[in-house]
Amino acid sequence: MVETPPPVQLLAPDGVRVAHPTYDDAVARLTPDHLRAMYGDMVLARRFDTEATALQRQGELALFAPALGQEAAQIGSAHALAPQDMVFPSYREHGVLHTRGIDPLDVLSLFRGIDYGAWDPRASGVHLYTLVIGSHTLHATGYAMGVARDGAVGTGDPARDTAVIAYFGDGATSQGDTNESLVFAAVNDAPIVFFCQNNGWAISEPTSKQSRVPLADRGLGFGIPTVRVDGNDVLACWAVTREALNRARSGGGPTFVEAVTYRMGAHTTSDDPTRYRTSEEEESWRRRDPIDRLRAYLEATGELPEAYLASVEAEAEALGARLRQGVRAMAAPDPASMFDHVYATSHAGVARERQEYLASTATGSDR
Amino acid sequence: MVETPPPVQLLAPDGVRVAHPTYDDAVARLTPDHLRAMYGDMVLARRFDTEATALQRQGELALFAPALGQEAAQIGSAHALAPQDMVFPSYREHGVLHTRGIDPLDVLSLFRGIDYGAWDPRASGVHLYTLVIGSHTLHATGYAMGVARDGAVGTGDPARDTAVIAYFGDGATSQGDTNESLVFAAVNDAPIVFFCQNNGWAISEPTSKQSRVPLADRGLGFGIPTVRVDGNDVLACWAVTREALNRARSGGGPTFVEAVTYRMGAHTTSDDPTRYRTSEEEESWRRRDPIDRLRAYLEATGELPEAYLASVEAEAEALGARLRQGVRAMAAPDPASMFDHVYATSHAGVARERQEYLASTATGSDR
Amino acid sequence: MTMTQTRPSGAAQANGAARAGDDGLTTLTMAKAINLGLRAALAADPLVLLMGEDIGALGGVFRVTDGLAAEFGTDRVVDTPLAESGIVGTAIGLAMRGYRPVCEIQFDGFVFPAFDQITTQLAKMHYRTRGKLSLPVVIRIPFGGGIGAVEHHSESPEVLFAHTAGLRVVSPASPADAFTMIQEAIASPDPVIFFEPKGRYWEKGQVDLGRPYATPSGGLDRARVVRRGTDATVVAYGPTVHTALKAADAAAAEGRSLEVIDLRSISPLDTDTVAESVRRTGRCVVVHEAPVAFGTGGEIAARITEACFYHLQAPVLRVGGFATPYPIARLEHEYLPSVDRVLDAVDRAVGF
Amino acid sequence: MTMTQTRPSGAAQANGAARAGDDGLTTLTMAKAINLGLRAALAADPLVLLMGEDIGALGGVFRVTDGLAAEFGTDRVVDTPLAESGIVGTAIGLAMRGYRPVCEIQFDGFVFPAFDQITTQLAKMHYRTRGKLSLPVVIRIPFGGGIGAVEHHSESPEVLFAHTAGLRVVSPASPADAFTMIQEAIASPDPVIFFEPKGRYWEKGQVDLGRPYATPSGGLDRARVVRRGTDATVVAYGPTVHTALKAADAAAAEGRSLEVIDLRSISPLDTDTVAESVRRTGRCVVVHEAPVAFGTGGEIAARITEACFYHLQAPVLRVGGFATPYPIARLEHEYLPSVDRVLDAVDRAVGF
Ligand SMILES: Cc1ncc(C[n+]2csc(CCOP(=O)(O)OP(=O)(O)O)c2C)c(N)n1
Ligand SMILES: Cc1ncc(C[n+]2csc(CCOP(=O)(O)OP(=O)(O)O)c2C)c(N)n1
Ligand SMILES: [Mg+2]
Ligand SMILES: [Mg+2]
Repeated sequence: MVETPPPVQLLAPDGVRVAHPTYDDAVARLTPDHLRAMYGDMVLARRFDTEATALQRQGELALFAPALGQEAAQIGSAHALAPQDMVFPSYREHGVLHTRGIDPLDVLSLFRGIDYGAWDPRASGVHLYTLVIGSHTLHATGYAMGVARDGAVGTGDPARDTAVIAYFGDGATSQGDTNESLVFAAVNDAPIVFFCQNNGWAISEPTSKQSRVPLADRGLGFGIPTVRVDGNDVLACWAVTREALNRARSGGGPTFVEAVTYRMGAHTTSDDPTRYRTSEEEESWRRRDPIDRLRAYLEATGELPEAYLASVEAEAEALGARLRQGVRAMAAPDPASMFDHVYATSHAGVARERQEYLASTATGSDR
Repeated sequence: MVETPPPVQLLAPDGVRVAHPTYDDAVARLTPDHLRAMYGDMVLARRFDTEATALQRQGELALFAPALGQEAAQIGSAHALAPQDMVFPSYREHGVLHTRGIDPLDVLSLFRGIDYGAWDPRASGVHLYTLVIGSHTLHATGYAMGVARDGAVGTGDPARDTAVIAYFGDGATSQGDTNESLVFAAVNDAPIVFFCQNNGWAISEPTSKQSRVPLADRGLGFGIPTVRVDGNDVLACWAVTREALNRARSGGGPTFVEAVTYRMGAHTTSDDPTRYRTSEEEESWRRRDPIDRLRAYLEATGELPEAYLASVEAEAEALGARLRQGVRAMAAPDPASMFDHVYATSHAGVARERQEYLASTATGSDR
Repeated sequence: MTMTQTRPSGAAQANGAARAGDDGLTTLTMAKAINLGLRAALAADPLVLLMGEDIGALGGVFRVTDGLAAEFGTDRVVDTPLAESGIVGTAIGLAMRGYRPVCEIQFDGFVFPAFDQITTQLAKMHYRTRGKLSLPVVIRIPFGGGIGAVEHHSESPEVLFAHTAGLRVVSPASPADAFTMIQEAIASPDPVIFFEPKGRYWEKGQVDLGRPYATPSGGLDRARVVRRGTDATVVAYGPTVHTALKAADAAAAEGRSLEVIDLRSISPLDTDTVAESVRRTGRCVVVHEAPVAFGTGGEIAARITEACFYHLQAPVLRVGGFATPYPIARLEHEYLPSVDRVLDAVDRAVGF
Repeated sequence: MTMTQTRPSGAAQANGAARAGDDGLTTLTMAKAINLGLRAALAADPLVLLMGEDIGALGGVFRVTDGLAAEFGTDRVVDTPLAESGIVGTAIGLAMRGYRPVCEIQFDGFVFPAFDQITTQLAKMHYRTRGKLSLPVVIRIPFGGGIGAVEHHSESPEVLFAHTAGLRVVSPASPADAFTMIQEAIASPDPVIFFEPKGRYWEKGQVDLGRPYATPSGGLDRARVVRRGTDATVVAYGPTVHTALKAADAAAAEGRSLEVIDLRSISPLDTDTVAESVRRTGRCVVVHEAPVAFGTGGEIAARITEACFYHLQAPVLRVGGFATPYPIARLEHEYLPSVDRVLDAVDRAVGF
């Protein structure tokens, strides 16, 4: 059997820096500003979660899927991306989207049921959320094969060399598609990072229902180099992802990353975790909170001045206000838009039904 | 990356016995009779191939998929089975079926296009051939889960403890289903042996189109113990499979076996391998012929008397005659049988169409 | 992504103890009726086995299997890995070994990864073994819309299975039928695709819990006239039976008499019951949530037109989803067949 | 398992050099016509990419891609791993990156592992991105029976795709159409499921190779009246057009005049062309190889009955496969719609 090494950790849960021969050099080059940017992004990502959850409770959203607890995995990995890189998220990567500059109101349009997530995949470098578990790992792999075809790897030009990252959960590793994506990525040396956020649960099922061995082993079975990382350690997530992305960009092919983290909240606002897990477990993970960890480190190194904290807090407040207002102000969609964009060119079947629909609403029903 | 050990080999290509710490004990217990039985089965399996190929050329079969060159992998593994074990073959396991006592004419009914392979899966302990690549690996896993549920593993009673074996090719390892079967088998500790005959080709695609690393690594990624075995060495295939089946029967869970062999013939009688591979490659494998290898060993140990060889030859002749006669004598199917067994209980849609069909054939068309 | 669609009150009711009234009937939600049907099957036959995602401790995202893992053990109510092809594929293997697996697909839109196993394997096994093997596998699929869900959670793919020979495709429309039909489906030696109208999970009806665990496919393939009428026949199944009945109420208020048929079974189609009705009424409207284009309504229309050509005063009309993907939740009520759209179709049929 | 279905002579013809006659037309098999259409697309647009199992060195099990890997390189004619979901899923990703992938599914029966990617992803992407992304992916599927094949090699699953909004579903019936339509399909910004009637691969017809690489969906969605007639309209597509034409010949000998329509496109359906015809003839028979039950014929019948109610002298009748799995090869000719079965249906329509 495979000997899985322990997860890469650069910050202990109490915020103390742990040395690591492979990654110390990279971390040394991180400026305090950069570290604070990660901290701020984690705080904002969490605020987004809190606000969206509240908005759901108030009936403004039909549903919400919180990323609470996964901030380090998401913000750390996303901070390693270059502008030209392409992200294929699952449906819980709000922190990644935030880091990529996507309007959080676009994300909430999905949960309000008025759009599918309205951001532009090309402009933002982030594909729309995919709700069918695992399907998007193949899209990411195909896109990465296209990147390689375009000659956008291994040129040595950091503005040109491109990588792809696919986010998915522990549950997703059981799907055929996810495994096929490993097959295609491996034989095509595709410039892709498979970033598995093992948050301990697939709705009510613990990871042990998907695998008896660490998920990191999975990559190895396909000949894909693998790293296991402490998913609540934002430094480690950044460093490990950076290395994997660099390998991809330089033509070194795919990497499989397992980030060991925890879904601190419910699966979605419709879920009730008390039915399947203990509060002790939740509590033990609360003590490994990713934000607290970086905060402790920055405080210990004296890099978290009051003024900065205040500005982050203000930014978070502004975000909250913007979300509360923005969601309520979202325009109701035009019913006839239902018939738009089924095809890029005209289709007689859709055209006829649209016409019939418009006729029926124009004349109005007599009932 | 994984360090794949070299394939287990107990007989060198020239028939010289190679020592192996793990398997020597088991092999020592093989009697000359048993070795000869394996030899005879390989010869008969090859004769079946030759005859069926000839029958296809004569137009008696619509198609045939030869197993030429894979006799050791099939006969060796099948000789390790207990009567109560269950086999899930792909579509090329004629040697396995022969060893299990299935009437070879049943197999040819499929290739003649008059049946789906007429043997009884329950009575024979062999499921029908599955033509959709990979699908049956899940059936095998589910069946094995059922075996465990029935308490038919780990009782210590050799007549009761049961294992399942699933045969599939190198190409099949890329299918989602095959990988999902590894997931389900692993988490359920299912008593199953995944027996991958890596015969070098999936129709025209070499194994390198499916994986950059040995297929044996695949099992490890799912936490399943793996063995790589020389697939042209019948002793090694027997010993390795026996060990894996024993593990399964005793409650030790699944094993993944990669048998490295070669498809010496065409994919099917419709295929033309000259379009995609060299005769040098074919020639180099001909020198590793599995039957020659065991024959050399038995001759060297003086265990292959003329009389035995003559009796095998006579048996092969009889098989050939039986096939030639039997295939030609196969009754044409009754057209109305097309409507039988769509459902186990009556279905109005089928009943109506059957009736209409019978009415139209009864009155006869006036054309 | 998945929503656990429990309206707080509904969930409470679904979990409420079932107690029969004086007439032997108990008022239950459809979710609870299915729950009790599954429970009866588990209790009656040790070979019955539930498998799916989150059906154990959680009791399923709709709580349809609530309490069953606690009662029968996680060995009989099995949380599987997250892989639908694996669920159906291993269920086939379990059925070959003698078990009667009941698979839950969490939502309609997630059945497609299992589509190959269902169409090429499950549906054909009895046929290709010439009857030597039967696969008594039930696949439960909560289907249809109207619950305000996100993408892939409101699909109606029933025609894809009805077109595939070897499968039975059924859908209950009431708690009473749900309780009986799930047991009949489990008892059936044939594979059954069991479509549960999730938008009706929390509607209540009276159920006779005294009916024993069913014998093979008693009435699983029979349509039922659920309301008598004379002016037109409205054919529906699953979630739209309710809509059709409401339309019939509204029509009655306008002096028009609609006959409503609950198909219950889509494959086989009970065309006799429909044809008998249409011969009386002369008009037929088919209502389903799935897109009209190439949907089940086409088959019904073609078949009924053949059977009732000289009785039809108007073509069979169809009301259903449009030829678009299922729309965003905020627009689903424009997409789903409504009472108004049914009545408009009846008007068109009458005025043809 | 797969058969490489080359009849020796047919293969030789398919590989024969194409040389135009004096009229600018070249006689080609359909397999060769598709081959040359693919070749034209590869030559015209560097973003066009073929991917599938065994399409490179082997040239595909039907030799439809014969010579293309040699001419354009194995980078543009790509042998993929053996995984259909992976083929379609990575094609989607490649299309997102700007490529125009043309996937080959080796046989109809092997498209189901890719069904999820096709229905939940490929079909919906343009819609859910509100038009921001188009996925110009073509999925070529050799379909239908009549070639004496083993299980899963003779299926006609077209209705499953036609029911799914967002896909175009087409099928050529002649070499000329095959040459043009494959190019139009590749040029289309929409995903196209391209069903190739494999039983007609080796039939020959005249092709105008001078027609340039197509502009988006010129006539990809138009039906064509391929034979004029007055007594009944026979609607067919793909492999059954040939059958319909032979039936029309036979009917003509008996003094009956059949109009034959080649639908060419199944989604969208060109109902105008069919309705115009049926209004003239008053009778309609639909012929396809797929099972009649819940097949495309139901949609056509329902739609045409609606459009032509007062013109129809008889119900629209359907001729097709039975509600059974595709049978063993030795019986397939009892299952497939034959000239006789078409004529019987016409008789029934006329005598209704
Ligand atoms: C194909 C498919 N099956 C089932 C579901 C329902 N579902 C949504 S999320 C989920 C669990 C996913 O777990 P994991 O992959 O670990 O991601 P997480 O939610 O923990 O981020 C399930 C079963 C789905 N969306 N898609
Ligand atoms: C799902 C599916 N896709 C494609 C095919 C067509 N096909 C039949 S055999 C084959 C190659 C199989 O290769 P491998 O698994 O190595 O088995 P082998 O034929 O070498 O024994 C292919 C592509 C199929 N039968 N099923
Ligand atoms: Mg998870
Ligand atoms: Mg092979």
